[in-house]
Amino acid sequence: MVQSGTSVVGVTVRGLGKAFRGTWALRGVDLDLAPGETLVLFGPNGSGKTTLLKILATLVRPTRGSGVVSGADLVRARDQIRHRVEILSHGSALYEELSPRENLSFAAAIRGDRPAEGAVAAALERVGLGEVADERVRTLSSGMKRRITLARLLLRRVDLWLLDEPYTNLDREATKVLEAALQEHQERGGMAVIATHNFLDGFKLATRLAILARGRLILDEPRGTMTLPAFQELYALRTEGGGR
Amino acid sequence: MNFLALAAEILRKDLRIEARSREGVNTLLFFSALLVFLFRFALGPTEAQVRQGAPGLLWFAFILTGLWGMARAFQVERENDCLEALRLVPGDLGGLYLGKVVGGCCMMVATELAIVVMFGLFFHLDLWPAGVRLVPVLILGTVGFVAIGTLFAAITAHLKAREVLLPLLLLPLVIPVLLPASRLTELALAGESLGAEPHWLRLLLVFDLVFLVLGYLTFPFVMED
Amino acid sequence: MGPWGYIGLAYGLAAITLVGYGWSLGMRIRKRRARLDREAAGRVEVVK
Amino acid sequence: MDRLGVTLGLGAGALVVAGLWMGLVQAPPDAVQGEVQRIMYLHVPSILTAYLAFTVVLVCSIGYLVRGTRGWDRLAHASAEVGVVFTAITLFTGAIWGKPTWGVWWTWDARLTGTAVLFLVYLGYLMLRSVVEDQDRAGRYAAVVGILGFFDMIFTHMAVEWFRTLHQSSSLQRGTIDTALKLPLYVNLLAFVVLYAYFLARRLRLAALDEAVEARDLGE
Repeated sequence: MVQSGTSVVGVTVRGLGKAFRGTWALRGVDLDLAPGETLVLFGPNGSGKTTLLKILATLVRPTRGSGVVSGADLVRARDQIRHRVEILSHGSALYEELSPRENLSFAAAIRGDRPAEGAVAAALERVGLGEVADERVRTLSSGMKRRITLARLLLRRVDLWLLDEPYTNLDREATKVLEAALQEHQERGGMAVIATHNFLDGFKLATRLAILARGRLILDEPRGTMTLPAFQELYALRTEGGGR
Repeated sequence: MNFLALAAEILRKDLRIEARSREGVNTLLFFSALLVFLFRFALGPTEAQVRQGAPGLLWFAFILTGLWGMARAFQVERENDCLEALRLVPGDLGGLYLGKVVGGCCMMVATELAIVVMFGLFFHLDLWPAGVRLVPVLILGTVGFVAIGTLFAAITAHLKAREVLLPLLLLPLVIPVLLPASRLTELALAGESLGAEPHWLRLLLVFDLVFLVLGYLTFPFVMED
Repeated sequence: MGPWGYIGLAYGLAAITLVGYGWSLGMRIRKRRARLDREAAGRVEVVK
Repeated sequence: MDRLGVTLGLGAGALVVAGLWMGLVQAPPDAVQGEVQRIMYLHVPSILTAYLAFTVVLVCSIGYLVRGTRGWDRLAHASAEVGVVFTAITLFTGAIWGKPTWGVWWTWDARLTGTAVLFLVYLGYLMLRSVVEDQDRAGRYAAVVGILGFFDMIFTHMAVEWFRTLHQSSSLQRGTIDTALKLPLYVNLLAFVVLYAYFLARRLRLAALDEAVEARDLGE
C-alpha cells in the first residue's frame, strides 16, 4: 500500500503517456507540484490538456508512466486520490431536474463526504445562488449552472483542484469568487492545475506556467518576473515553431 | 463508500428525477396504451385467442418499453457528463449498479402493471384473481431483464450506435429469462398455481441470481474510462 | 433432392465457410505485413 | 508462417481428409435416417468446437478483467471470432439436416434455438468490439459480454430444453449412437479441434501484427 495521506504531499508525475486511437494524446510528461502552487497549463486545442487533467483525476488510466498525488499512486490507489481531488470539467455533471441544493448534496453524498450542516447553503450563497437554491437547474441560465459547479468545488476541502477551462461561462463576479476561493485554497496549502486558453485570467492566478503542445510539456517554470506580453510571445514562438 | 448507501443515493436521485420529468412517464403510458390497442389486431377477436397469445405479447410489450427505460436510465447520466462524476465515486461501484437495477425494476414493473391493467380493460378480462400470482412473476422476470439491461445500457451509453447496439446485445442474452417468465405468466393468467410447474420458478430464480451477481461483479469494469 | 444432395450441400457450404475464413485471415495478415514493410521501407528512404 | 501455424495447418488438413473419408465413405449409413445422417459428422463436431471456443472466451475474459494484460484479450477476441465461424457451420448444417429429417429447414428444436441464440450473442460480441475504438475499453466491454454470454449459453440450453420437453413431442428422437458411427465422429471432432487451434494461431498472428502496426503508428 502506498503511504497514506498527510505525510507525503504534492504531486509527482513521471513519463506520463496516453495513447488514443493510434496517436499519443500525451507523452513523456514530467510534472512536480508543491503545496500552495497553482500551475496554469496553456496549449492549443488537442494538445492534451484535458487528458492530463483526467489522468490526475483518475478518470483516465495512463498508458505509460506513473504518478503520485498526495502520497497515493495514480493507478493503484485511485480511491484515496478521489477523496483528495476535485475536478471541474467541460460537462457540468448536473441533473437538470434537481435543484442546485439537491445536486450538491447528491454530489457530496456519493463521494461519502457528507458536508457539514449548512455547508451546501453556504457554498451556494457564496456564488450568489442562495435565492435559486431550490429551483430546478433546468430553469437556470448557463452562467448560473456554471456557478453551481463552482459551488460544488467549494464544498469539499481537497488537496488538488483540477480546473478545465474554468472561465467559460463565468461572469465577472463569479470569476472574482473563483479567484478568491483559489487564493484561500493556496493559502491552505492546496494545489491547482488549471487548463485554459484565457491568457488574461489564467496568468493572474498562476504561480507556475506551463505549455503543452502535441501532448508534450514544452515549458514548465515558475512565473517569477515574467510578464504577460513576454509569456504570450514565448507561447507563440513555442507552439508554432518549436512545438513539433 | 458503503455500497448500499451509494445504491440508496442513486435510487433516490433517479426516482426523484423520474417523478419530476413527466414526459418520460407520459410517453411510456401512451406507448403502452398504443401497444395494447395493437394487440387487438394481433390476437384476433375471440377470448380464447387472446388468452393463448397474451403471455408472449405481453412480454413483447414489456421488452419494448423496458429497452426504452434502460436506455433512458443512462441518458440522464450522459446529458451533462454526469457519468464522469459517477465514475469518480471512491469505493465499490457495485452500489451504483444496484441502485440502477432497483430503480430500473421499479420503473419497469410500474409500466408492466399499467400495460396489464389496460390489457384487462380492453379485453374484458377479470385480472384480479390472477394478479396475486402475476405480480411476483412480473417482478422476477423484470429483475433478470434489468440485471443484464443495466449492464449493457452502461456499456452502450457513450457509443454512437447505442440505439442499435443495446437491443442487439441485450435481446439474445435475455432469452433464458423470457422463456420461464412468459411460461409463468401464462400459468398466472390461466389462474393456475405457479407451483404447478415449480421448475420454471426455480429456473427463473437461478437466472436472476446469477445475472445479478455477474452484473454486480463486472459493472465496475464497464464504468472505467 | 436426394440424401446425397443434402450431404453435398452441407459439406460444400462448410468447406466454403472454413476455406473462406482461412483465406480472409491470410489476406488480413498479408495486408498488415505489407503495411509494416512499406512503412519500414519508407523510413529508410527518409533516412537516405 | 510460423512453425506452430504450419504444423497445426498440416495436422488439421490431414485430419480433415481422414475425417471426410471416414464420415462419407467408411461409416455405414444410419439405421433410421440413412445416408443423410452423415451430416452429423459435420454438425456435432462443429458445435462441440464452438462450445470449446466460447469456453476459452470465458476463461480469457475473466483473465483479462482480473489481470488487465492484453494477451488475454487477444486470445478471447480470436477465440470468439473462430467460435462464431463454427457456430455458423453448426447452424446451416443443422438446417440442412433438418429438412430431410423433419421436413422443414428450421424447427424450434432446443439445440438449434440455443445455437441460434449463441450465434447472435457472439456476433454482438464482435460487433461491440468493432464499434469501440479504444482497445482497452473494447476489451473490457467484450469481456463482460464474453462472461455473460457463456452463462447465457448454458441457461438458454436449460430453458429451451425444458420448453421442448413440455411442449414438443413430434421431434424425432435420435437413438443412442452406434459404435460404428462413433469412431468417425471422434476423428472428425479431433479434426475440428485442431482446425480451431490452427485458426486461433493464425488469428493471434493477425492480432500481433495489428499491435505492431499500432505500435509503429505510435512511433515506438
